[in-house]
Amino acid sequence: MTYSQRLVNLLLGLAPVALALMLSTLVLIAAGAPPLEAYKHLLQGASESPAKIADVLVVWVPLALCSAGLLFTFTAGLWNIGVEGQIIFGVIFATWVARNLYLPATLLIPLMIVGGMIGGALWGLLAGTLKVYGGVHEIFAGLGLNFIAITTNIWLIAKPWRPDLGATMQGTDPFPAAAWLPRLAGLRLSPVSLLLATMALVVVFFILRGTLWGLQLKAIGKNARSAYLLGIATNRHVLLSFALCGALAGVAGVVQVSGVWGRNIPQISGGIGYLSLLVAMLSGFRALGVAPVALFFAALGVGAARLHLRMQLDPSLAGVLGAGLVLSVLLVAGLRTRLLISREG
Amino acid sequence: AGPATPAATPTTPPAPTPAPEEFLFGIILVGPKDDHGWSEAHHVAAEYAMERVPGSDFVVYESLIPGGEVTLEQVADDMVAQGAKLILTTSDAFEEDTIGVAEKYPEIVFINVSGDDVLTGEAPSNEGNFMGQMEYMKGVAGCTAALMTDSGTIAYLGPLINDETRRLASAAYLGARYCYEHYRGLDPADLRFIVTWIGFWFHLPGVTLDPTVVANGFFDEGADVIISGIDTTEGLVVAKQRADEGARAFAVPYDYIGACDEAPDICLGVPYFNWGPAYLSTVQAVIDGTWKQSWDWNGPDWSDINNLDTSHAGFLFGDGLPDAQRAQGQEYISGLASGDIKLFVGPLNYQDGTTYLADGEVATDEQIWYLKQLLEGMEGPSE
Amino acid sequence: MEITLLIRILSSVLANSSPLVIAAMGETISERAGVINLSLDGSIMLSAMSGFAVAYLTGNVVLGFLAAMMVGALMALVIAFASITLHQDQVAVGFVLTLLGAELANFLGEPFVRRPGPRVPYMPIPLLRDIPVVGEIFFRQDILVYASIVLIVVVWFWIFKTQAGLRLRGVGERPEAAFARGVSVNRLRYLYTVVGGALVGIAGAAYSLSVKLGWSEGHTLGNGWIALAIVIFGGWHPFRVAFGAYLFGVLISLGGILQRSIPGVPTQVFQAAPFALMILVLLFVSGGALERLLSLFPPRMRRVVGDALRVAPPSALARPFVTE
Amino acid sequence: MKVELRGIKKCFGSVRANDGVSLTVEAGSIQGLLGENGAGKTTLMKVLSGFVSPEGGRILLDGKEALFSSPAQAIEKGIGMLHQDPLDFPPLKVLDNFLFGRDSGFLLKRALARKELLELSERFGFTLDPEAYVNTLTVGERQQLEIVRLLSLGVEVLIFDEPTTGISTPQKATLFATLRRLAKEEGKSVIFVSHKLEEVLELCSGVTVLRRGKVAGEIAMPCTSEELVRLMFGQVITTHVAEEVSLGEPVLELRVWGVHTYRLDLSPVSLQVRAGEVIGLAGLEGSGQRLLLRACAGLIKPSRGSLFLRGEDMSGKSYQKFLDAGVAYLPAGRLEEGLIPGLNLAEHFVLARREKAPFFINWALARGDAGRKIEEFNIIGSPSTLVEGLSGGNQQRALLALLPDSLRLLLLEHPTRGLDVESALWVWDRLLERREEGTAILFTSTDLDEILERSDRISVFSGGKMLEILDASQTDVEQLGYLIGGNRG
Ligand SMILES: Nc1ncnc2c1ncn2[C@@H]1O[C@H](COP(=O)(O)OP(=O)(O)OP(=O)(O)O)[C@@H](O)[C@H]1O
Ligand SMILES: Nc1ncnc2c1ncn2[C@@H]1O[C@H](COP(=O)(O)OP(=O)(O)OP(=O)(O)O)[C@@H](O)[C@H]1O
Ligand SMILES: [Mg+2]
Ligand SMILES: [Mg+2]
Repeated sequence: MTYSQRLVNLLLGLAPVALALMLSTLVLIAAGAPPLEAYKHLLQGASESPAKIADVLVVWVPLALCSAGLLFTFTAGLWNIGVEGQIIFGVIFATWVARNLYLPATLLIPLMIVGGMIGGALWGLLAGTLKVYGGVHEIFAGLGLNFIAITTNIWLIAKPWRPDLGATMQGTDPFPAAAWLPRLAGLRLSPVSLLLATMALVVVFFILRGTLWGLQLKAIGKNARSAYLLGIATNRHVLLSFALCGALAGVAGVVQVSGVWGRNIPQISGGIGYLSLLVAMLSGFRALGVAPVALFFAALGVGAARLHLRMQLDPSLAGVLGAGLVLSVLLVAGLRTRLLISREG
Repeated sequence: AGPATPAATPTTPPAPTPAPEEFLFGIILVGPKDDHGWSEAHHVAAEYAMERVPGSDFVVYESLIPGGEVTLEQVADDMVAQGAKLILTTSDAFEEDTIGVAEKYPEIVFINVSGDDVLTGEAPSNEGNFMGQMEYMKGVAGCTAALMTDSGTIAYLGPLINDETRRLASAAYLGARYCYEHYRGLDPADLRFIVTWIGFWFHLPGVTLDPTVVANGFFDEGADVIISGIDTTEGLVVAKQRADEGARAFAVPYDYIGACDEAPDICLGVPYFNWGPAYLSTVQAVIDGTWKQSWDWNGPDWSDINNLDTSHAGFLFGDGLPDAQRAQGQEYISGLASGDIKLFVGPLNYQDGTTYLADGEVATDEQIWYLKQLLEGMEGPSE
Repeated sequence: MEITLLIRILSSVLANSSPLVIAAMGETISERAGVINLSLDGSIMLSAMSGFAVAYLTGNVVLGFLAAMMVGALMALVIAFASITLHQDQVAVGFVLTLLGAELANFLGEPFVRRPGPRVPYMPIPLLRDIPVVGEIFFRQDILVYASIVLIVVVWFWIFKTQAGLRLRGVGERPEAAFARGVSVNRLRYLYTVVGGALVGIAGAAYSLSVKLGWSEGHTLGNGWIALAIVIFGGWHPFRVAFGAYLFGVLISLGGILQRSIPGVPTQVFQAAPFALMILVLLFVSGGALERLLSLFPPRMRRVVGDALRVAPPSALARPFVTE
Repeated sequence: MKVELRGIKKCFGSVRANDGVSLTVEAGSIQGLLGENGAGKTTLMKVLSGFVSPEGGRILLDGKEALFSSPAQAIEKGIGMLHQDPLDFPPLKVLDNFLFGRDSGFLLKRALARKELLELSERFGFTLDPEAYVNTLTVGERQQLEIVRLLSLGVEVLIFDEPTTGISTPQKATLFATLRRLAKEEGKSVIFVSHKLEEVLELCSGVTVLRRGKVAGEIAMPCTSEELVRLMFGQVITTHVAEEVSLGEPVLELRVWGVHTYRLDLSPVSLQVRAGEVIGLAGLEGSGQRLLLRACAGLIKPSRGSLFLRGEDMSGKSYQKFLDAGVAYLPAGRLEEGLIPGLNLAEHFVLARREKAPFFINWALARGDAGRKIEEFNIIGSPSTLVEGLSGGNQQRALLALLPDSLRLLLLEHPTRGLDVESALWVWDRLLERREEGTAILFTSTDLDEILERSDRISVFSGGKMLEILDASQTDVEQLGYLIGGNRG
């Protein structure tokens, strides 16, 4: 590779970042806010103290879990937009375990995790079944099921799980202490959840890279008809990938409910499901990419809180930056292949 | 109203290191600070307190969604880091989280507005609760609606279903019954009072019913007055739209004193929270070091319910209410103030026909606070 | 009384569904040309916000609609560029734009939240408005509602009765053949995607300036997805698509009334109903469920019923066209 | 109109599809264009009809240089082409197809167009229903529609690219009559592209033969087929004569077995196939052969009757069970159904392995295995070559290499479609090796010669019916052609 080629590649690699920054700067100017100060707050808000960094990791955990799960469905060529609902069903199942089984933490927490995985997996399977046997595109199935999951959870919180005292739909009673993930002293971060997310990434990495099942999934994603003819049980694989993604999303739900909130609340999924789709896309659908990209998005989210507090700017700026970045990456990737073709041709 | 400049310039200058004599407090809002409803009422109260306590200032965090990426704890951390000594969390959806941060920062005072943790004993000693007594003002709202309805159908745009919202809707119904019977001389049994719950305090797309659609449905069903129980102003907006189209349509918004401004001519009045005095006394008490934990259900100042320095809840008549009816409304308020008119008084049945209050029985605070069902005569689900 | 209620509800449905109708027509023509504009939900949101903001600042509804149209067209242009010129996955680009549009709308729309602003004027049509029933339902509306009904007919006429419409269909069914017959496939695709996007933009402004006045965070969330599902349900045929939009309108409008008239059902059921219906209608028109339903018919009727209910997307939907 | 092509050049990457080709067609004549697969016939015709812009050379129409850069411009200049797969709009109606591309102003003038369409079809004896959807027409009818459409646009030169594949013998007779009429009575210039000698001999007044992108020779009619073969291939090809194979046990047995789908019903058939037997399925595309193959592979559930594989009733069993029982199916679209673009050869071999594989893949081993197969099957590529990077012939080789070693029943769709004669011979050699191992083979082809030559028995399909099972040695192309067209005479 010549020097100039390498330079071109570097520039193309940086171009999306520059484009996204340009977009958000324009947006900031349109909103009448000084962009530099905004970026400063964004950066500081995410990194100035160990507590802030721990906050970033708190957001990183569910994002990484969901994005890791999405690698299964993306590999199989599926747009599993229903992660949000799968998180919620993980929460619902875990909540049931926490409220109904009176066990010590060493038993209760693993059971909650298993329960969450089952809940998420079932909700994922439902979307998968609608896709495979009902012919409903997974985007619509997933999206519709997200809304249904949220309302189901709201009904549970408002009716069967309504606290005896206290009046509104604010959430269930706090779980018993045994159902709380242990936290690092003075921080909201639980080492257990960090471990879970890291493990998930490693396992997903190896499954997709090194196993026959991973290869078969990839084959389905690239050409399902050929894969079927080669003898791969495509339906079963697709369903399993939905279930696995749902299970990891369910774990994310457990982490949220027992590590962060300590009780079930109506909006517990908090948009992480949608965000994780962006993370998976930006990571190029690779487990190795998910960890840093999820960290970036988590930092963006946490930093945006500061932005709002100090500059009265809506935290949706973080979303603008994140989505803008993914869009820029898509556009630059397209431009790059175009450039290559026209140079060869 | 002329167009305002859409610049999002910070309303509060950043205060990185407060000088020793300065006092900083924080408010955390569940909606945007200019929602013309619940959150805006809190925001103006913070400004009220700030103006009256020299050297005080406040920071605000808007639209904190419980369960979102940004947690109350993070916001509180940041406010404490900025030097806030008092933090008000303005939704009972923040109850649990407020306990959490109150335990984390024992030297800071926290107020969870509309919560009851002090009452239930869950709150640490540095957390207090207060709430405005809205029931009577809702009664007035119901009264104005009854004074103006031609069709005999009044609609109540409800948020989610719980004790509080049931009692507010029922209070409105009782006010409407009273005035329908006593000022208009009509049989209250003929009054239709329909309630639809959207599912939350404001519209969450895909999760709640759309209040705009519900409000339109009310008018289609024959209602001509909408009493809003939600935090936002869709009821008023739709009523205005219908009135512009030539229909008879009125609305009674909620929460915020300025809520009528959006459509004054069809606004019958607004039952509002006046948080200013409570904010002021709390700020002052914290500065003076005299603050003590309490659960306050602050009522109106019956000598002048619209005295912004003393009354915690009020009712401001709107331009939509003609003078004659306004006088009757005023009469009703006076009756409530003097105690001649009781709002929750028997005989009253629950919706399922069981007795709530026997004949002549006046409800206790507790009976009002924990209302288990809507009242007989109201149409709409109780659960 | 019952009949008045019905008339009033139908009149409301007609009005409330008009943005859905307009957006679904826009999507229909861009998908007919072979391009999926998946960004609908975000496009509607951003254009609703921009339309309201401009109308609010200028006091002029028409300017608001123009701005919304431009925003919708611009979003569509990004999709067209990314998919037609750069051959990127339409679903990926559309999905990202959905999120971006929503976030941008929420961020830039902050200063306009819950401001009272101008609206599309109510315009009952003299004489016609007094026709019993029909007049009450159809001719006591604002201009936007009339426009949305006219649009259905215009789109149908355009697609099936004009030469340009034939080209549009050809480009989406078999671009190679259209090219062989002198059609600039990609130019047409750009054109229809952008025009479709402009319609989506109008739909956005229809919310904030007519059906759901004003702006608030997430003002129109979810409606774009429903519009997308309606296009599939409608089999890319304007009349059937419109039928789908009104069907949803009825369900959404009845939510509040049903909550009171069907006691014992959790209120949450009605809140989630539009999305449950979305899944159900797609289940209905898609292969699996329909085949099972058809097998209930006697064999001789299967073909006829199947042809009437089965929908097939334009053959070249989402497939880029490359000339040799 | 007299057409002259002078020194046309066109390359695709390193392939010189046309390397200085010249060709002359007189008005009122039918010129044949002959050549083996990949000789460059289609490319040359696409240059003439504006689909492909040449890198060199000139086009003269009636002696005047013509320049055009799109098919529409070519049609304006009077040149129209009928593609092998008619380039029309299957989901649209005949009338709309006819109208498409004619400038008729803002509105579609359907009444006018219908009249013209009916008049023109009548002139040629076609029966086209303007309201029918094109996807319900046969390939022959779609050709007729294209002819009528191009004529209505005032085309003077008509190019037919392999028009006889996929149509029945009676339709072929109609087509030839039409071509003659176009040339003789209407004075059009007709170019007839084919690689079938007898058709060219029957129809054309002159023939140009292409080989590897160059003109191998030009002959005026009449001439002998030996001369043409020599020009096409450079030598006379001796066709492989199938060895007598003794047939074994019955492998496949169908008992009053029928398939129902939305588009097509296959009426019940009974059939017995024995080990080592080759059965050719003849018929127009969409007549039911493909359905039979897919149902025999277990991909479609039959609506009635039963299917036995070596005596075992397979009714209701899944596709996987069929695979386990030694059935393999090779569809025609290689990159759509068969190979997986985006995966390399080594990955394909791992996926295709039928025996139980360990959970973790040993990539070193897998690459070694792939290397061996690649060598064995003469594939030009390496274990890490992505399949979409292979040439068509090599893709076909790869598909054959992916087949399991021991097979009972091999179902093939167009096994040599798009392959040149030599590659096709290689493919059949491999298939016949299988046959000697006792594998029964069912295959479809549009090439009746191939079917006649390779099969033991031939079953003919028409409109979803299996008409007859013939002994290959007792029939000829003529008889097959008539059966395919639905006639029994
Ligand atoms: N390429 C293909 N060609 C034909 N049919 C296919 C193809 N791919 C999938 N199918 C259909 O998928 C269905 C079964 O898929 P698969 O065997 O992968 O899943 P499964 O879990 O075994 O399903 P089941 O539970 O129905 O047995 C079959 O009915 C088959 O028709
Ligand atoms: N679009 C293309 N891209 C790359 N190579 C091409 C393209 N079109 C044709 N070729 C190559 O050019 C050569 C000539 O192809 P052409 O289609 O003209 O052959 P043909 O004589 O029509 O063959 P057949 O009898 O199989 O139709 C072949 O090697 C083919 O692979
Ligand atoms: Mg060819
Ligand atoms: Mg199976």
